[in-house]
Amino acid sequence: MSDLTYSQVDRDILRAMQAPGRLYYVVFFANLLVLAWGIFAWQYTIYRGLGVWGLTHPVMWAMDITNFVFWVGIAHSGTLISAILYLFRVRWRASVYRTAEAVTVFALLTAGLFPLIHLGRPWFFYWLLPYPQGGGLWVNFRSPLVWDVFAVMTYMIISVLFFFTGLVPDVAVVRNRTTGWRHRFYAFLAQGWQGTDRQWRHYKAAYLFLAALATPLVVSVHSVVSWDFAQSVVAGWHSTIFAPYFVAGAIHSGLAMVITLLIPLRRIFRLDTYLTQTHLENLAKLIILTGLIVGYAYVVETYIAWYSNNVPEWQRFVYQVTGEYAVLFWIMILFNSLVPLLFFVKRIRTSTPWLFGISILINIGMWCERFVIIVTGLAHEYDPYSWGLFIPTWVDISITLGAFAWFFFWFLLFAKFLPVISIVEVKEELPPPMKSTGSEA
Amino acid sequence: MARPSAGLVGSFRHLDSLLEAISRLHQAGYRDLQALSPVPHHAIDEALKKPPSPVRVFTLIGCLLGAATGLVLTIATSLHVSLITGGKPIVSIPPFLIIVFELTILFGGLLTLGGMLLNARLPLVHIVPAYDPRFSEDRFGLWIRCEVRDFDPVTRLLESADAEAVHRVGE
Amino acid sequence: MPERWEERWTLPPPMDRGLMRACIGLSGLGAAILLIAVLHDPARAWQIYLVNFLFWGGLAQGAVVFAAIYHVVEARWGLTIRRLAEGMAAFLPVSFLLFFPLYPALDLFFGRIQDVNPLRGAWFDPRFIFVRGGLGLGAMTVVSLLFVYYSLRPEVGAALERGLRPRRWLYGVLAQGWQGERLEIQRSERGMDVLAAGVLLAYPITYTFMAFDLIMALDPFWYSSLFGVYFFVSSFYLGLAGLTVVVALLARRGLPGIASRQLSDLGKLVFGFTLMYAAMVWSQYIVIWYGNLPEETHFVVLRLWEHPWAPLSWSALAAVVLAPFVVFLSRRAKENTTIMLSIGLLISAGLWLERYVLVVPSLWPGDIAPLGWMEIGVTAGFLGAAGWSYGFFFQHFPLLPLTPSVQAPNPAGAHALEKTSSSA
Amino acid sequence: MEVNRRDFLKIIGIGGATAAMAGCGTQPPESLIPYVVPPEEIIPGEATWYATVCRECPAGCGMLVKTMEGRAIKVEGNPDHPVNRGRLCARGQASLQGLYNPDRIRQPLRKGTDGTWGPTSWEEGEKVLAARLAELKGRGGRVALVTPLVTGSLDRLIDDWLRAVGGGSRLRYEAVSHEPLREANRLAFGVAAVPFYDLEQAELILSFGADFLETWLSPVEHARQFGAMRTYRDGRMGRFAYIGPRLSLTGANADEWIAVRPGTEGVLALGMIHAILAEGLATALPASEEAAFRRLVERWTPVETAEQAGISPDKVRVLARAFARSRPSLAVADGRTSNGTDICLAITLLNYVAGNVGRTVRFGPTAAAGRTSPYREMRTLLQSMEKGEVSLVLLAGVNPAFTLPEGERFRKALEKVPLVVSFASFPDETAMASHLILPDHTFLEGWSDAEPWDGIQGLQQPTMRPLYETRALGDILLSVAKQMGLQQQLPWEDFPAYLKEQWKGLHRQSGPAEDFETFWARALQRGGLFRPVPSRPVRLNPEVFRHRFEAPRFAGESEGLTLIPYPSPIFYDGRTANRPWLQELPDALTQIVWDNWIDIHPADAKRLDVSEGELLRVQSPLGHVELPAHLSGGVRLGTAAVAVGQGHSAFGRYAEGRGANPLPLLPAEPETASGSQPWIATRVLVTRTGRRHLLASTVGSDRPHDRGIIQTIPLAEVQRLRHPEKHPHLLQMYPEHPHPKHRWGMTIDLNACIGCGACVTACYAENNIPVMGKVQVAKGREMSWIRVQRVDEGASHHPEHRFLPMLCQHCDHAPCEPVCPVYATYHNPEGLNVQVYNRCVGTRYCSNNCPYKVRRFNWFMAEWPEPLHLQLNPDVTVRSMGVMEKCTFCVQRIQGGKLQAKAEGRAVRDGEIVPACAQTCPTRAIVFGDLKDLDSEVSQRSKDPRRYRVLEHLNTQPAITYLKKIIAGPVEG
Repeated sequence: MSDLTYSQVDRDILRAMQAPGRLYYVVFFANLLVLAWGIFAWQYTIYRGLGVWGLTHPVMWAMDITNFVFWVGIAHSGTLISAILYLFRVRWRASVYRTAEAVTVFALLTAGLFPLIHLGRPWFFYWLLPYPQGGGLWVNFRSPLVWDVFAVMTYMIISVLFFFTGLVPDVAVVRNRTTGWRHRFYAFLAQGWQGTDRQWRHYKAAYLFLAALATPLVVSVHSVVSWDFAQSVVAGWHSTIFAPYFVAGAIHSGLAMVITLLIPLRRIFRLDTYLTQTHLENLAKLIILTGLIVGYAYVVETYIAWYSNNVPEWQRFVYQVTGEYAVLFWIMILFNSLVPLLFFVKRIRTSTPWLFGISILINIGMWCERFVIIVTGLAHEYDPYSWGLFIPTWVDISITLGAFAWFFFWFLLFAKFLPVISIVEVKEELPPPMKSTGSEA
Repeated sequence: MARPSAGLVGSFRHLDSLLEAISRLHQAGYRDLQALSPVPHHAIDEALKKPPSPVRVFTLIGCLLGAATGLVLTIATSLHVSLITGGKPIVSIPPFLIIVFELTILFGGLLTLGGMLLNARLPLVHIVPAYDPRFSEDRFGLWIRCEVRDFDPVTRLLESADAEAVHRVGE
Repeated sequence: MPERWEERWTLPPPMDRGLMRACIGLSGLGAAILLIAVLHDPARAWQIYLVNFLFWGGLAQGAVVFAAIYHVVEARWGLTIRRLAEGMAAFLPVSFLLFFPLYPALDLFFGRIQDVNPLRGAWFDPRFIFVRGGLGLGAMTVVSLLFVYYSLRPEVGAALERGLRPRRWLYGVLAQGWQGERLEIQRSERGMDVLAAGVLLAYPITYTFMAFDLIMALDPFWYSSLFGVYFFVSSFYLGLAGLTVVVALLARRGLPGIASRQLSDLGKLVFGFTLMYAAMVWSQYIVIWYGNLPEETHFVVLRLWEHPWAPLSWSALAAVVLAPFVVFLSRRAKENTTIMLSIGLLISAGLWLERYVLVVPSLWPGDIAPLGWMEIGVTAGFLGAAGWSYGFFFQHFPLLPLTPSVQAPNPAGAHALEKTSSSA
Repeated sequence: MEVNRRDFLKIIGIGGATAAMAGCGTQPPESLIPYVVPPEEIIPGEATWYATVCRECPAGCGMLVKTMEGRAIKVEGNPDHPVNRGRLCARGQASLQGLYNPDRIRQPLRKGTDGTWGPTSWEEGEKVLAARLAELKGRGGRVALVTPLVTGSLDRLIDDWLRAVGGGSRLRYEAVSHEPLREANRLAFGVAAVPFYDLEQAELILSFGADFLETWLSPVEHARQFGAMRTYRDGRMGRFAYIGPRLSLTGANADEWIAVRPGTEGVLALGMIHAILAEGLATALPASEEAAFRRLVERWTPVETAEQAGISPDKVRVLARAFARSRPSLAVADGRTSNGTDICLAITLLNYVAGNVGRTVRFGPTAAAGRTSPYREMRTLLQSMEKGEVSLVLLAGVNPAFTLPEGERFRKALEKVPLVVSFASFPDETAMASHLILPDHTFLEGWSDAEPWDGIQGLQQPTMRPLYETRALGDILLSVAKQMGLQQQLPWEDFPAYLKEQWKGLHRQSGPAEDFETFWARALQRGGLFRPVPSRPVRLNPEVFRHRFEAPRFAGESEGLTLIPYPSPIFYDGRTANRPWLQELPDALTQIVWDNWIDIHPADAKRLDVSEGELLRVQSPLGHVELPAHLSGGVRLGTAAVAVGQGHSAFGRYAEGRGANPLPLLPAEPETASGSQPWIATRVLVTRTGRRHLLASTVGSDRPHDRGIIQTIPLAEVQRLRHPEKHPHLLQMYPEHPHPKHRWGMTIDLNACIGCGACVTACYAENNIPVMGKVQVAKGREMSWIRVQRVDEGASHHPEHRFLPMLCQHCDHAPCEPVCPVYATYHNPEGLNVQVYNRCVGTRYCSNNCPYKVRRFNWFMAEWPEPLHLQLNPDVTVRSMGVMEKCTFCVQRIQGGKLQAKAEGRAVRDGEIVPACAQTCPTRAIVFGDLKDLDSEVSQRSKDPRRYRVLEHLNTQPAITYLKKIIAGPVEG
């Protein structure tokens, strides 16, 4: 990679933005169909009532909230890679962070829908926002759901800012090479960027501080999400380890998603020089870490369920392991904490097919994890008389698929309209052209 | 003195040539320089002797502002509504701190961006004449605002630091 | 940083003989006081012994874990600091041995939990705790020592080759099958890779169970699933704090390889873990506060709101979280050795108090916090033991490691490093 | 048949408009005197209460009807009425859904020659009837008039009328009847009557298959007595053992269940007499009789008895000893086998031997239940109809086509009758088989009176103007008579006039202390005339010693299971199966809704390889039905039980096509002695169909799972109880918050709760709770705000049921409140956990975080098919789709009570504010009040040492205190 020149970098990365081929259109419109179906399912829900979902008494949250947590989780890896690794001066982040950040933004766009979708009366969603309401009412700041509103909103705003800030110098490059409406579009995004020393100085400073702010933020967001459950008294939900456990889980799933997306991206746009095997390998190493943390959490949860001598706690655990949803539980154990251990083997973490396969398994596993936590906790609550089951209906499933389609809809647009790798940061990683050392650009 | 509108732009293949040019111009007493580069480099900043960015101050103010807002918002509204839920105190500080935290970050982020735009004079409607698309690709540019009479000496200085080309702008 | 390795031995050891003697004396005194205390008031004696056992063991282990992490992430910013951290491993075998005197106290500690839930009785049978504790700590100690051993081996061998350093008996043992410097450096790098991973895997497990068995179980009703994480994070934080103290002290003596940048990097790390520690405390507090379930709240309320523990807890929090957070917000503070030193000491003291407040209220029925000659004596004893073991290490081993080979792997690395440090 | 019903619905559709009109603000007739001070006119938004009588079963409970804007919206028991003292059962509570049933017959209907139904006018209809009667007049005996057990004035009018129109056979037919009891008493004492059983006084009750808490005689009355008898007082409480092959709800409330073979209850009683005499415990018995008794029962030595009854000899001796030693004791019986009379007789004698006759068994008052026509007469009518000897059949309020074992045959027989006139209010099986339907009022719309016990005249008055073009039976009869020119025999121009005439008679008897109008007004206000009746002494009839006791006979192969059909506690004999509230009310023992099923013993199920919910073919010599299996240890091995009441082929949308009716499986022979219909009379072969059937139940798991939700305490330990231990270490995160004025609270005594479910239905009625239907309930989406949880703590072959009414606990630290993002639920200053419907956005977090799982979510938009919507309580919001709801402690009543007190410038009185559930609870298990008022009953009760709070360890601090159920253990001798 170090034998690249600046202009070569420009050419390679911008190549990805040329007019798309047939495959792209096929995928895009197929995806659009799924999205439409999902939207229909949602409208049907609004029209008939939540009864068309599999929800019941006592399981009043299931796939809706599962999807919410899942997508918020996906978002996290983006910020990890773009902000945290930036602070830790990890060099290899340069070529992956743009895509990771895009994943963050789009995942949040998806996650943000579910608090809305899951409401019994979605047309009143704005009652959850902090503004003086009828009769001098405000939102209840003691409610974890309000924390959610603040956390997710903040997260969304900050990541969008971060995303576009990072884009500005790159877009300037694109601007210079386009004409017509494209030119105007990128010119707008570029905000008149020219790379004067003044611009760069303040830009770098701002970027650093945004990163510094995003880091605690990302930790807080999934902590808050975890507290939607931990603050309750539900056995299996009320657990102090949830915050770090969810954060790790979030990053775990996010990294997997990034790998899942990078591999085809790299293949299709022929970016192997930039997205090298080492990049993926490093991501895989991170996955080992998060996988271990998640595994640790599983073990500790189990130990405490036993240690606490708390009957509902323990019975719920037994139910989770043996009950109707046991399969999902074991999938979660297998895919989230055991399968990733394969990455200890260098041959596996350096082989693209393995990486791709395992990353998808982790995505599945993490979705199951959220489902298992939410549903088994509620299904076997304190009053055995009111135990119940959640059985998904076609609507539940359609909305879930629709959410994926919604995510890919944005991602597909991104892949064609914005540089999927940061031009500037890649250049920064190259040794600057020096007459003295004879290195050229 | 009134800032001269016209100026010269030298473009360089190499970073060190640029730095060279900067230091020579400085010695020659030209202060009003601006570098244009495809990538940031602290060497450039050091050469130009620019002060560190004040954006950090904006960030700090933003954070404090956010924290204050969070505290006021949560406490005031809760007192205003003043309904007991779950036997928790009307002013339940622990939950409120979470809101405070989020707003701290939010405002901090917003002001950071604001600070950057303000200081970097962005967004810019008109591209400065000195700008050349190659400065976003693989060339380094140096823009010297100076009186027309200084054009020749400056041009010479630039070329001595082997600038690829020297253009006149802003006439 | 001195390239020619001979110079490594010309540096003075961090502790002179006088200080060493003082430490040995101190530990002896401590042992004596402990003995008296046990005869006089065993409950009180053993609880403070436990506090110190957790504190000093955690300190040493935390520092070694730091060294391991430093190696795993291939950090390059302060080799000297890594070696100073490795030095703390010297206390680990001592700490391991100090676990066993606890045996007679175990019944004292776990009598209640056995009564509360007979089902769990077997798990908290003193003998069983003793065995699993011993095994866990043993394994942890061995892995840590091996890691340090691989880090030392090259210079030990090199020293022998050049006939430097008289203590052949020790070096002889350590340099078994020496194969020449180049090769050894590579071997030790590989060995450290594996063992660092070993340390990092063993640490959370061992320390989680230490937290559950030796602190949580002292209160038969209370439980918190995050407590294990909280404890090993706080021990690591403690390790960093201890390290900061040492580094700051040596920096004032002008130890090469410790410039203001190393200091400020270390400062950032400490700052980061201040936040981390706070997050761990908060994550437990908010959940317990909200749930308001008696079986959880009583533990927290007793410590935060009830006489006599409240003042202790709050001052601990102030020292461990508030002070470093505020101070380290400033960039310059992180480069000032005096500030670093005092913050390091403050955090360490705070964490000692934290351990004290975690352990004692569960065991001590009285309504006055027991802080007197027993406590001071026993603590002093541990301080001494930690002191002389650390001193011992640096009397024999150089302050600057030979591995990894000092020159950075590629210029781009150095380049990147400069770049970001300038922007930071 | 099918065709007809569809046309029917069409016609009902036509009637719709009228109904709507009738609903809105109809003024009740002036002559009505409300229960409280008569208002000048209806004040909008203010309730007017009318006293009347419940006619859902023959028990004749007194009822108060709350009307607003001229619509009846809630019924409650009449506190002044001696039968039920202000309480009602679920069936009574649901009577409103009879009144507002969307499937009611809304005007006279006539079946055309092509067998399709068409509307007709009253004039037309009555003309047809009058003409028919006229032409039959003098040809004698070709008219048959079948009514249920009608008492009081209407009963007399019917007789007079029948005589006047030329005579004919008159039947008072009740499917759930007590002829064996009456016959037994005739044999024993020469008194053909059903005596008064004083459960309250008894120290020990033995029920030989008498389900007195459900359907036997006067359930609400018995429940009240039972509750009182079971009250714990200084170390003791009344004991109760249940004897019979099936563990009924009544049995579930017993200390002990002795599962004897079907039909051997009498044997056990005789065996007990044997043992009592043998141990010389029959102290009250004159020597002469004692000898005779010895001779009578010598065969039934404990060993022999035990052998026949299938229990252990010791059990016989123990029971005998206990029964004789407890003074007084009481044995009650229900003879539903072929030897029913013998059983009742044996038990009567047992009572006599133990000296209970005259104490807990009193002749005076005697029950109207003793005046039913035996089933045998229905059979005779059936046969003569088939022979074509009957030319006119009048059917009023009976459904023999459903309740007779030969229902189908009865329907066919009706076809042989030239004219069948039905006065039915609903399109039931019998009405559909008639030619002309002249719909009667429901009892809430018409005048009448009822005399369940002699001396107790309940007065029934209309509570609102009739919804539809219906006419009271009495009026019809009189106007028909008029058309036949019978004025001189029947001079009254309408039934109310006749009724008043009758009451003038009562007025004379009661002595002219006051003029009739005042007397009448007082009667209307109080709900009737209640006079004590002296109990007549009776002497044992020596004939009885020559009585030969018979063994029960069963049709069907011996290897089959003995079928035990029993009247459903919810649907009685099926007459209330079209009430959606009752269909949605979980059966107490199985918690199944909207269905019926066959109870099979797990061991039998194993043998037959049958699993829960599998559809079974139940085959008797007389036919077969298909029923889903429910495995239950609540039936004796070798028996199978099915509830009667479901399986209607007609009777409206809510009743039709649910489960099957087991009665057609039964042999039709009447019991020889009493002429009653034996229900437990056949064995059935049960075979698998391989098909499965969804049994919708509201229960998740009915085992305790060590959660300590339903707590019990041995009788012996109650005395030793001090205040329950506080939480070992209660250090809380934040201080308690005060309740300045009131703190509404509730106590529920689990020792008194019999699990009848009256509270549930009362809550549905009061709070506009929607009915979800079987499919939704199966998904766990029932909307009940209060539920009676049942836990089975016994072994799988010998269940021990415990009941616990669960409703919102209105916690001080309610976990549901803080999690709501929009303050839709919070804790109000009076301690109520308030739910603000129009603020709720439906995040459902509150429900997830409610450990008691008492919150209900509106999954869909609730619907009330017209005219059911007329019943909605205007004081309670109807919740819209997507919001959460739950028990409010009937906040509308609390507000009302407080306003009342304020208006009268006084503090709220203890007991004047009562939520619907507490109000109707037959055993007063539920008590509501202000915990800040230390003298209030609720405060007193919540200090009871038996007190506990559900899930106390969660520190939710509920406002509801439960009192542990006392476990007395098996009866000891």
